[in-house]
Amino acid sequence: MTVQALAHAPSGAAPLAMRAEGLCKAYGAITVLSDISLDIEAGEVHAVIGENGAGKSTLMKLLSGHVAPTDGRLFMENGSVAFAEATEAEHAGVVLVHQEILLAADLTVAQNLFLGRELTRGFMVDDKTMNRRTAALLARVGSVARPTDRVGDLPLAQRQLVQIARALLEDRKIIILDEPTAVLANDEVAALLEIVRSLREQGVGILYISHRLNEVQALADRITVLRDGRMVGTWPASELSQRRMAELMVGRELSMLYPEKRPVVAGEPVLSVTDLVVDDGVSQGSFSLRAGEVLGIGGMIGSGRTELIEGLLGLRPSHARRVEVNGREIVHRSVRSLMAAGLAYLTEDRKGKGLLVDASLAPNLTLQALDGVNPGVVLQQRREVAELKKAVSDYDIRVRSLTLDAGKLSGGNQQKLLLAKIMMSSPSIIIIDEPTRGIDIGNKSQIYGFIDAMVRAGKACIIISSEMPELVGLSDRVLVMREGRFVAELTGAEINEENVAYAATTGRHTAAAGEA
Amino acid sequence: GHAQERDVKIAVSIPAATHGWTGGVVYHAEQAEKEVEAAFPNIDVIVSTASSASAQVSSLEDLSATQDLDALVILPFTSEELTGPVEQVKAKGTFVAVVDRGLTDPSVQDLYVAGDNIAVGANTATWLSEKLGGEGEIVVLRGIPTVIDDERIKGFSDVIAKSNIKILDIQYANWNQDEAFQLMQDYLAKYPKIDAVWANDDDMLLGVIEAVEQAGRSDIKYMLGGNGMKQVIEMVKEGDERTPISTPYPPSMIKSAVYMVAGQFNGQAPMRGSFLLDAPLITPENADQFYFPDSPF
Amino acid sequence: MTMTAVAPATPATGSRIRWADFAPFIALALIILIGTLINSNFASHANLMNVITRSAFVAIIAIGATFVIAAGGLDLSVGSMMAFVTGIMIMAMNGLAPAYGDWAIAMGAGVALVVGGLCGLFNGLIVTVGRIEPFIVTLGTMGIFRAFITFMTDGGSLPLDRSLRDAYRPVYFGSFFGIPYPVLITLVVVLLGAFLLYKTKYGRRVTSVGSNAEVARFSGVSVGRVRTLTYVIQGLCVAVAAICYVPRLGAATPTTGQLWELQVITAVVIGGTLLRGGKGRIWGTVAGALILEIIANVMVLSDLVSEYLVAAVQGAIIIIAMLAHRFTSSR
Amino acid sequence: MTMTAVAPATPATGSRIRWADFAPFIALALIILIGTLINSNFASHANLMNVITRSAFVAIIAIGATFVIAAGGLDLSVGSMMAFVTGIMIMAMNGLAPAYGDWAIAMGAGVALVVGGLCGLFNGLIVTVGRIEPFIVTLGTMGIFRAFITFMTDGGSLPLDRSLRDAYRPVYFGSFFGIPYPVLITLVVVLLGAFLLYKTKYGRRVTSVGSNAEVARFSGVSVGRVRTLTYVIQGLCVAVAAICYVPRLGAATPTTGQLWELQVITAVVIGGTLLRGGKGRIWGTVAGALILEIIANVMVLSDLVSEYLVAAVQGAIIIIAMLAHRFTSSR
Ligand SMILES: Nc1ncnc2c1ncn2[C@@H]1O[C@H](COP(=O)(O)OP(=O)(O)OP(=O)(O)O)[C@@H](O)[C@H]1O
Ligand SMILES: Nc1ncnc2c1ncn2[C@@H]1O[C@H](COP(=O)(O)OP(=O)(O)OP(=O)(O)O)[C@@H](O)[C@H]1O
Ligand SMILES: [Mg+2]
Ligand SMILES: [Mg+2]
Repeated sequence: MTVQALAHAPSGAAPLAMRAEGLCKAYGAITVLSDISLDIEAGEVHAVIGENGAGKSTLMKLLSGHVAPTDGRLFMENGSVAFAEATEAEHAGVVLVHQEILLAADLTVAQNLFLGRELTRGFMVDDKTMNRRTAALLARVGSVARPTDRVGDLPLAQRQLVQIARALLEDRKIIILDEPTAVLANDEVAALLEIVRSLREQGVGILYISHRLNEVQALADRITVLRDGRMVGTWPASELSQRRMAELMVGRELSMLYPEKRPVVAGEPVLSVTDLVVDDGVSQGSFSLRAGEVLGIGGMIGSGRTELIEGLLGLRPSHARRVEVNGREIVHRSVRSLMAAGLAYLTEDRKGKGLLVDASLAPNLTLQALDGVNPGVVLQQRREVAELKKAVSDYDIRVRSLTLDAGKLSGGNQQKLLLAKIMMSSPSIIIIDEPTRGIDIGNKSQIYGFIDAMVRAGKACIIISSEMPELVGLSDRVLVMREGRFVAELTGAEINEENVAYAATTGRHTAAAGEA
Repeated sequence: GHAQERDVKIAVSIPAATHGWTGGVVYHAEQAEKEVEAAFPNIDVIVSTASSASAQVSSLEDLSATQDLDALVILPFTSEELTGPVEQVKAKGTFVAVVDRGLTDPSVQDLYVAGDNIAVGANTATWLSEKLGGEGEIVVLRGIPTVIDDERIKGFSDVIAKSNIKILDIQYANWNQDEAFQLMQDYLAKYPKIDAVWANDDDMLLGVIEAVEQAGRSDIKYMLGGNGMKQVIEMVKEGDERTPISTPYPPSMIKSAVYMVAGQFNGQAPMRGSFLLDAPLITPENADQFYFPDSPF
Repeated sequence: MTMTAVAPATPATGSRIRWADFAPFIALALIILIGTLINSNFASHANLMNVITRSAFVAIIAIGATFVIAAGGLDLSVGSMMAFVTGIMIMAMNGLAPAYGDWAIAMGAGVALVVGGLCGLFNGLIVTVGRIEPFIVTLGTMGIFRAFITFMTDGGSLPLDRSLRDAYRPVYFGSFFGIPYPVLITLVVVLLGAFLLYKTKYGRRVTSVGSNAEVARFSGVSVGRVRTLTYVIQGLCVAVAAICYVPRLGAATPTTGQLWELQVITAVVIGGTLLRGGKGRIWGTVAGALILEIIANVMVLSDLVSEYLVAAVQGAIIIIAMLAHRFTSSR
Repeated sequence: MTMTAVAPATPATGSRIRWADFAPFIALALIILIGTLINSNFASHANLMNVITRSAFVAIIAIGATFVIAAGGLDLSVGSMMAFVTGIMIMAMNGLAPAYGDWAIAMGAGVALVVGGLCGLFNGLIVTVGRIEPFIVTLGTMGIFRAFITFMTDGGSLPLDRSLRDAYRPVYFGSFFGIPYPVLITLVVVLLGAFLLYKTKYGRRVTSVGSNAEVARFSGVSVGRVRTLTYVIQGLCVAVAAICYVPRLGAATPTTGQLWELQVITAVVIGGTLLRGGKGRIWGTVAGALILEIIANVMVLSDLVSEYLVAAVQGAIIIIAMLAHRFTSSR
């Protein structure tokens, strides 16, 4: 093999940190990526965008040695490299922050950060130093977690920040961030973007994947677009507007993102919750939801929104004075009784609580609505397949084989499968925690449209979202939570990002990410 | 494969070597196989061990389905459970020799070489009761809950019941040295005065002795076992004060049975009927006849 | 820059053939082949029938274990439970025999099913309501059931009333068109098991609970109820095995069913079910039970190893079989 | 816009005390208390020393098992392995005694450690390189080791040479400032184990592998090597237990160490280590071993139950202890 020196970037200034040539990846007969070539300069933010399932995560795994390419080559400054393992890539200075959380749940934050490269003094692990350095890194990424917290006890967002902190532990040449902001809210996002900028200044090459095109525009120097496993091209960021990015991703013109606001119709209350207390007051509140309404619940990460809803559904220990659904009191609150009453809940933790990653698509799709799809005792397998095909087309789930395990879908397609799953039981009230987490822009509008249509049909919807524009764009009414309590209710014209952010932080105005 | 000229097939079905005594049985069965096959070129002995009653039935089925058995020598796991299956083997015209535990239906047995577990218990009890003058407090260790154990305990306690001796405690130690050691330690902690211990089996006796020695208890006058294990017979021979006797329950009875069966396929007088091995006390005087230095047991 | 229109790929529906799924059957075929080579009598009708009939107990119990394991549980108590159920059944039959004659058999069998189901329910409730490791719970109940049967037999044995023997014998020794009843019963249990696990909603829930209990809970599956029921199914299977078992030996003893739990779990795992749950292979389990029984049979038929080493060879064969399976089906 | 004032929740600082971590010690204290109440002899120095000394074997082996289980494995072969190592060691000592006198003991102990380590390595390699369920692998080797010791003893017993007994006896029966040697040895093993698991890189990796093998692999941990080593540690612990064990009865028999594997795993689980891995509680394991031994001791000392039911009560106590633990420490 000839060792080729890495040529300098055409732009001249910065040296190339890495170059990929003709990368291909196939799983069996399924080709996921074909002929991808791109380069990363030192000190640039190179964004990679594309629809769900376009192959972004797979490409990142190839670049970081987590997965071996079926064809193609990688070059770094001293020639051709082939990473047999992720650790080899890390030694070469390339680290990937996964889209999915990959941490050992039983270990503490510090133990996770230093896993595989523990600091020692003599024979002993030097927990003191490791905890200290961890604390510093956590502060840097804006995490409130402590070094000695067990990772399994942390909320999703904190875990994501821990993952990012782990990538910053050592000096890197290239840091790959795969949808790092998907589970973060504005504050954390802003902090993260700052970190990325400062890394760029230090000459680190950054590959950045996000479906939030405003972030991409605010941050990226160059943008590579993937579609269906192929390169569409690479452009300087200054040449692309957000709309153009979206068009390149989707390959067609896009319609309006948010549906037009409906006239507010004050229907009958369909859900009313009085004095719900979750797990000794971690989270508590009373609220109600009317037919034909989209109720948004806003707040910072860790404000207790997820806990409140999971408590309501009896998924966490909780008690309530009274819960009524469609005018009938629910005496024994449980997922089952509430689902029977017409509620459906889409979790934010799709791998941990949403999908059976080891099972194929059909069992996942029908798990919740098993009784609806199969009226008798016996499974109607033909009907299940029919339902799956329908869901795949209705929700535009990009999957190359229907017998694939759900865990092998791309992140966004997992989210769509999950949405299809909870809709299987034709609920009259849906509660969605982070509805478009990891969903590409093209499909977002589709999901929004979908919610809109549902509500127009007289159903009701609660949306928990950390994405401000989404919350504001969709909601007819917004409740804001802070420290486990409702602190504000916004209606009509009050619903704007300023007010939500203000209520969520009490007086502390926060600049939303990527806003000009 | 076996030599073609071996046209007489004798199957030997015995329990697997799970503890000392059954270990002895397996040893003697294998010895018998070697010796008989060497002595009689026309006889093929097939030894098969089984770890449970149901496994023994399985191996009987296997043997009788695949081999044309002329004779079966069996030491049944339990009488009840093996009676039916052995009956089926006999129905094919196989000569049946039963060792140790008689079948529930004695008509199935052509030959019965019997150990007498009740006598093992009873004889020990008689001796002990005599030595203690019909008074005292003793503790007893049981084996694995099976018929053998049950019979020995019954033989022992029936005799003891006729005296003024009190059985302070009786617990299972599973014919296991270790468990016997631990159980004895606990007995010692529980009862400040014990006159004698009966361990029902020499394997367990060894554990008992170790525990008593460690505790340095001098109140215990006798520690008795049963089965005639090599090490214990050595002690008897040396005139041990606290273990002056044992009761033979020789695992070699399996060998005797194989020999008796082999004999009749070589023109010797047909052997039928019951041969009851009694359980005489092994004492320092007669210990030599029960001592087999090469036996593992 | 060109915009290429990419036709959306139509997803393939056909199910792929997974070699690993066939591994237990290939292993079974291989062991039968080896048996035939080692001893010409192995393949005789009588011998094969014996072996298959005999594997019925472990196979039937292992069907239940497949459910328990697929749902992420474990049951170490099956051997003792089988002894206990056998004991209760014999006592019931003996008690009923004077009044009801041969009907006592059917009534005793009914009692066995009820008791088996209740034993399973007990295990299941402690595991699910008490939220304790199934390993510990069933290790505990293993001791409990074993002690009960020891108590019931007074450390000796508990024989079936002679008057019932002749009427009951055919359940193990009889056959229907040449197929022994235990084999027929196993077949029924297997078909029911396969139907329940693969074709019903309950089966779907069992595997989903084993795959990820949290996801199942969030999807409205009553995880506790589904898990508890797997133990009840296990208990019922144990009872069916006990019903087939009694006519064979005609008695219950404190050693009845000893260490069967290990055989049962081995059969399930050899059959391709993962111990961590989420997947159950009913037919594989049956193959696993047959493999174990045939290995034991071949060991008896061949005179190759010292009696002391039979257990070693059996252990080694199982490991080698699993290794072969791993490296042929690799990935 | 309506704004409600909210009192800022005080964030909890400092690491929370987890009650569950203390559960095994509380249970231990409770059982000691009950023992004292039931029988006045229980608390006697002699009895307590006996019980503690006796629990040394299970405790030492269970320390090894804590590593194996924390790394997500399981070892069912420890009881048989212990018997096998004991056998080899006695043979080595007997062989060396004529030439080296009492030095043969030390040399035999060395042999035991090597053999134990190799047995563990064997288990470990089959599990990791062969990628087979540890349950099945060690069930297989359990049969293999047991058969070897049966073979070595010819089914009988393999006694230690008389000439070595006196020199070797103190290792079990002797004491140092009133503390029996086996207890001291256990203490050393426990301290080493705790150091290794909690204070070294290797220990960190053991728990990481048990918690999430995939993450560990991405982080550059050689999952296979770490796992294999846990089995080697297990083997070494078994050897240490064997070294303490031989002077007690001076012989190896086919029943040596029978069913210890279940006791060992129970001790580990009672001690708070999760069977699914990711966590190891060395001190809890020691408490677990003591609890088991004390329960057995109390059962004998008390006159409460029929001899037939002792096992039932033991099983029940373990389940009840776990239930109590569950409902006091809640989640
Ligand atoms: N660093 C932390 N350590 C421990 N507990 C935390 C931490 N951060 C948050 N929590 C707990 O998590 C609870 C809320 O988490 P939850 O996921 O319900 O919030 P959320 O508002 O839904 O945020 P998200 O946007 O992440 O879903 C808080 O009430 C707090 O008790
Ligand atoms: N192990 C696998 N086997 C088969 N197909 C796979 C496997 N892993 C990924 N795929 C497929 O590869 C395609 C690309 O997935 P990838 O995760 O790279 O998408 P992505 O661009 O990151 O999408 P998203 O925005 O939703 O995260 C998907 O169709 C997915 O189903
Ligand atoms: Mg992705
Ligand atoms: Mg949340």
